[in-house]
Amino acid sequence: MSSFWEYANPRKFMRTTNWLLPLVAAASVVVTATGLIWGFFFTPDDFRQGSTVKIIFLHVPAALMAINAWIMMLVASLVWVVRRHHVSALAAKAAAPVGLVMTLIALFTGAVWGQPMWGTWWAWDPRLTSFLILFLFYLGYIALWAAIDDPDTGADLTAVLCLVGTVFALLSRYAAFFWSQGLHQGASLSLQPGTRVDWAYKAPLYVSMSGFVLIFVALVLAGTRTEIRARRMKALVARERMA
Amino acid sequence: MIPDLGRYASEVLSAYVVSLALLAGVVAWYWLRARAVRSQLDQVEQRQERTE
Amino acid sequence: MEIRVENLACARGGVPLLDALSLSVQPGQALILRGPNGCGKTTLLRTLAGLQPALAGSISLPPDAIAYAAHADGLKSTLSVRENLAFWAAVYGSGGVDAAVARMNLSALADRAAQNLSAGQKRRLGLARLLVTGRPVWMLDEPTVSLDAASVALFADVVRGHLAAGGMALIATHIDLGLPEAQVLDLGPFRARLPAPGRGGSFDEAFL
Amino acid sequence: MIALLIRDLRLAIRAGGGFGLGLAFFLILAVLVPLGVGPQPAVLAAIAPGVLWVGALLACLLSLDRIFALDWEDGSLDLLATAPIPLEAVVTIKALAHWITTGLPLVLAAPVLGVLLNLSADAFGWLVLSLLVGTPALSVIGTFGAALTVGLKRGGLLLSLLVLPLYIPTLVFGAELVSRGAAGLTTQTALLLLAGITAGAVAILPFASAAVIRINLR
Repeated sequence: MSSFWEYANPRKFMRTTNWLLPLVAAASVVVTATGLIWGFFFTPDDFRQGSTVKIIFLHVPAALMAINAWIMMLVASLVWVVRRHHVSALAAKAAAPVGLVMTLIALFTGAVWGQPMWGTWWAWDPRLTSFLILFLFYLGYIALWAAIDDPDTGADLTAVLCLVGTVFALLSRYAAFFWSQGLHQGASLSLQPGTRVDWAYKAPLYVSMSGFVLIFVALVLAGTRTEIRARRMKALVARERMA
Repeated sequence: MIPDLGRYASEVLSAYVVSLALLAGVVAWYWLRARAVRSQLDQVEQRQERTE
Repeated sequence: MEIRVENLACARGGVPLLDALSLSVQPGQALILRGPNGCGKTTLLRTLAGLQPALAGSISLPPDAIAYAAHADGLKSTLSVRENLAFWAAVYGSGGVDAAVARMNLSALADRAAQNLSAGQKRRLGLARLLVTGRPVWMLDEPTVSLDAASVALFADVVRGHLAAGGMALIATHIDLGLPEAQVLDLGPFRARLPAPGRGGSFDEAFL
Repeated sequence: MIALLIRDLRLAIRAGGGFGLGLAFFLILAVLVPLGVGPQPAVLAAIAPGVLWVGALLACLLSLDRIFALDWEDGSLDLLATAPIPLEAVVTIKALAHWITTGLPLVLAAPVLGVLLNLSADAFGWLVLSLLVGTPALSVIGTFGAALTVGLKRGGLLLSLLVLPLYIPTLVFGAELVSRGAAGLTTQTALLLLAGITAGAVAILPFASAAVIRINLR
């Protein structure tokens, strides 16, 4: 199999994703649909939470994807800084909006899920707060990309921002937990995935998780292709002006 | 066919509706941008072919 | 103690400008870079000064030898002439502020704030900064812009003094400097040809 | 390097705006909050630590874009980059100059404004300590943000969008330290964490800022 560095050349990446993208897109629709339908229609109500437990099929995958998207952007930024691998820089840029939306979904579903228990639409629960902070980091990252016109300077600056931002995102997450000791609430309702959830829920949960991963991959591939085309257009126009 | 969602029906439904709307929104955004950039690129490429 | 550049290629904003450029400057010599506007004179100077990575080729320079002067003089308008020079002298760890002020005959303006100087006087202060740095290699980008004839002659004289002392100068300009003994290098022939589509290398080619 | 610090301080004094801007903003905020929230002492006392810390943070933010913008416009950033002192040192000195001209005055003014906001008596010591330990981090992180946006057209807004999330840990631990000090709880963990973040930021961020400046000078 050709090595990962072969894909530095956008041409090869475009050829490969020509057939890969439709496959992943179709798979993402199918898997996510089955996961959500299975979770929504065919799971019993939880004896304590009632039907709100059905929200975990949205919240947990979205929350995981929000974090994994940032990790993917971090890795892509490192690959760009170390190896000047164009496609990874553009993939990082393409991944940011998906991460942003996943964070939004995680925030909204988390707030709605906690609402019956906290009695309010928004409670400064440390987990939700750290997603709110992650949302700000995504916003800053996308805004920085948009503000810079030279693509390579943009890739470099956003890569550095991603590296520094990751450290501060982790610190902020810790700070949010430290800061919320005042607001103590039962740990039973844990938003963390994979806690004492019996099998009837775990199965659809894993399915919708993989569905969300596929959605992320499909959108990133599509986004990267668009970024490559935009870069190609910019290069052609630059060459035209130079001629 | 809709399961009895009990007391929190509105919460569960709103969570699903909003989430799916957000997902549809981001997919649409990627799709529209892809189409716009592709058409601009084709335009530039045709212009280049004519001048070469 | 000489500058040697082999097969240098440099780009601006991802677009390659110069290609396969070689030059060398011996102590006591000056090299004037000529060429139409936007052909890469400034880009070449910035690459040699280390502000910008070269795309290809090698640059060998004596270490810690470069004094770079760009279009903008880098003068702080609220500081006086002497304070500006004293700052740069402290940064470069060398003295000679009064000598530089005298050399560029700015003595009368020594204590005037830089904002109250005319464009020509500011330019002379920028050149005085070069004297203060005590660096053997001068890299100047359009040094004589907005200078009157007398000041240009003064500048040429200062450069001649610098060369006599074993220094070197690389000057990018399209105005006549009055330095007949300087070598001239026209950057025209080194213009990067349009990159053939698909060739790897600089950033944008990967996308062509 | 000291010459650069002296030059920057002299420029800040001569420009006049340097000292006053941050302080004036901090004072105005400390006056506006009670007007907005109402004069009840109990309410003010409860929110005083947070308001003072957010005020200090925003005051720092205000003067960040001036750190590199002036040197970028008159070309001295290019000259500094080719000068013998390393860019990392230049960036650290710039952060130090920003801290002296903006951070330090905030630390000195905070107790006075604490009185305005009816801060409880035994919190004043903690307030000054937390600001003293926290504001250097604000300056160094701010310098990183300023470096990121130095060449951009409307960089000011983007600068605050980039820098504020990075300020969150310092804000949380700083304000927490003051409110725990006010309530007489154990303040050791908050202080250690605040100091740890500042130490880490001061040690590592200049390298990131210098790298970003080099990228922007390209």
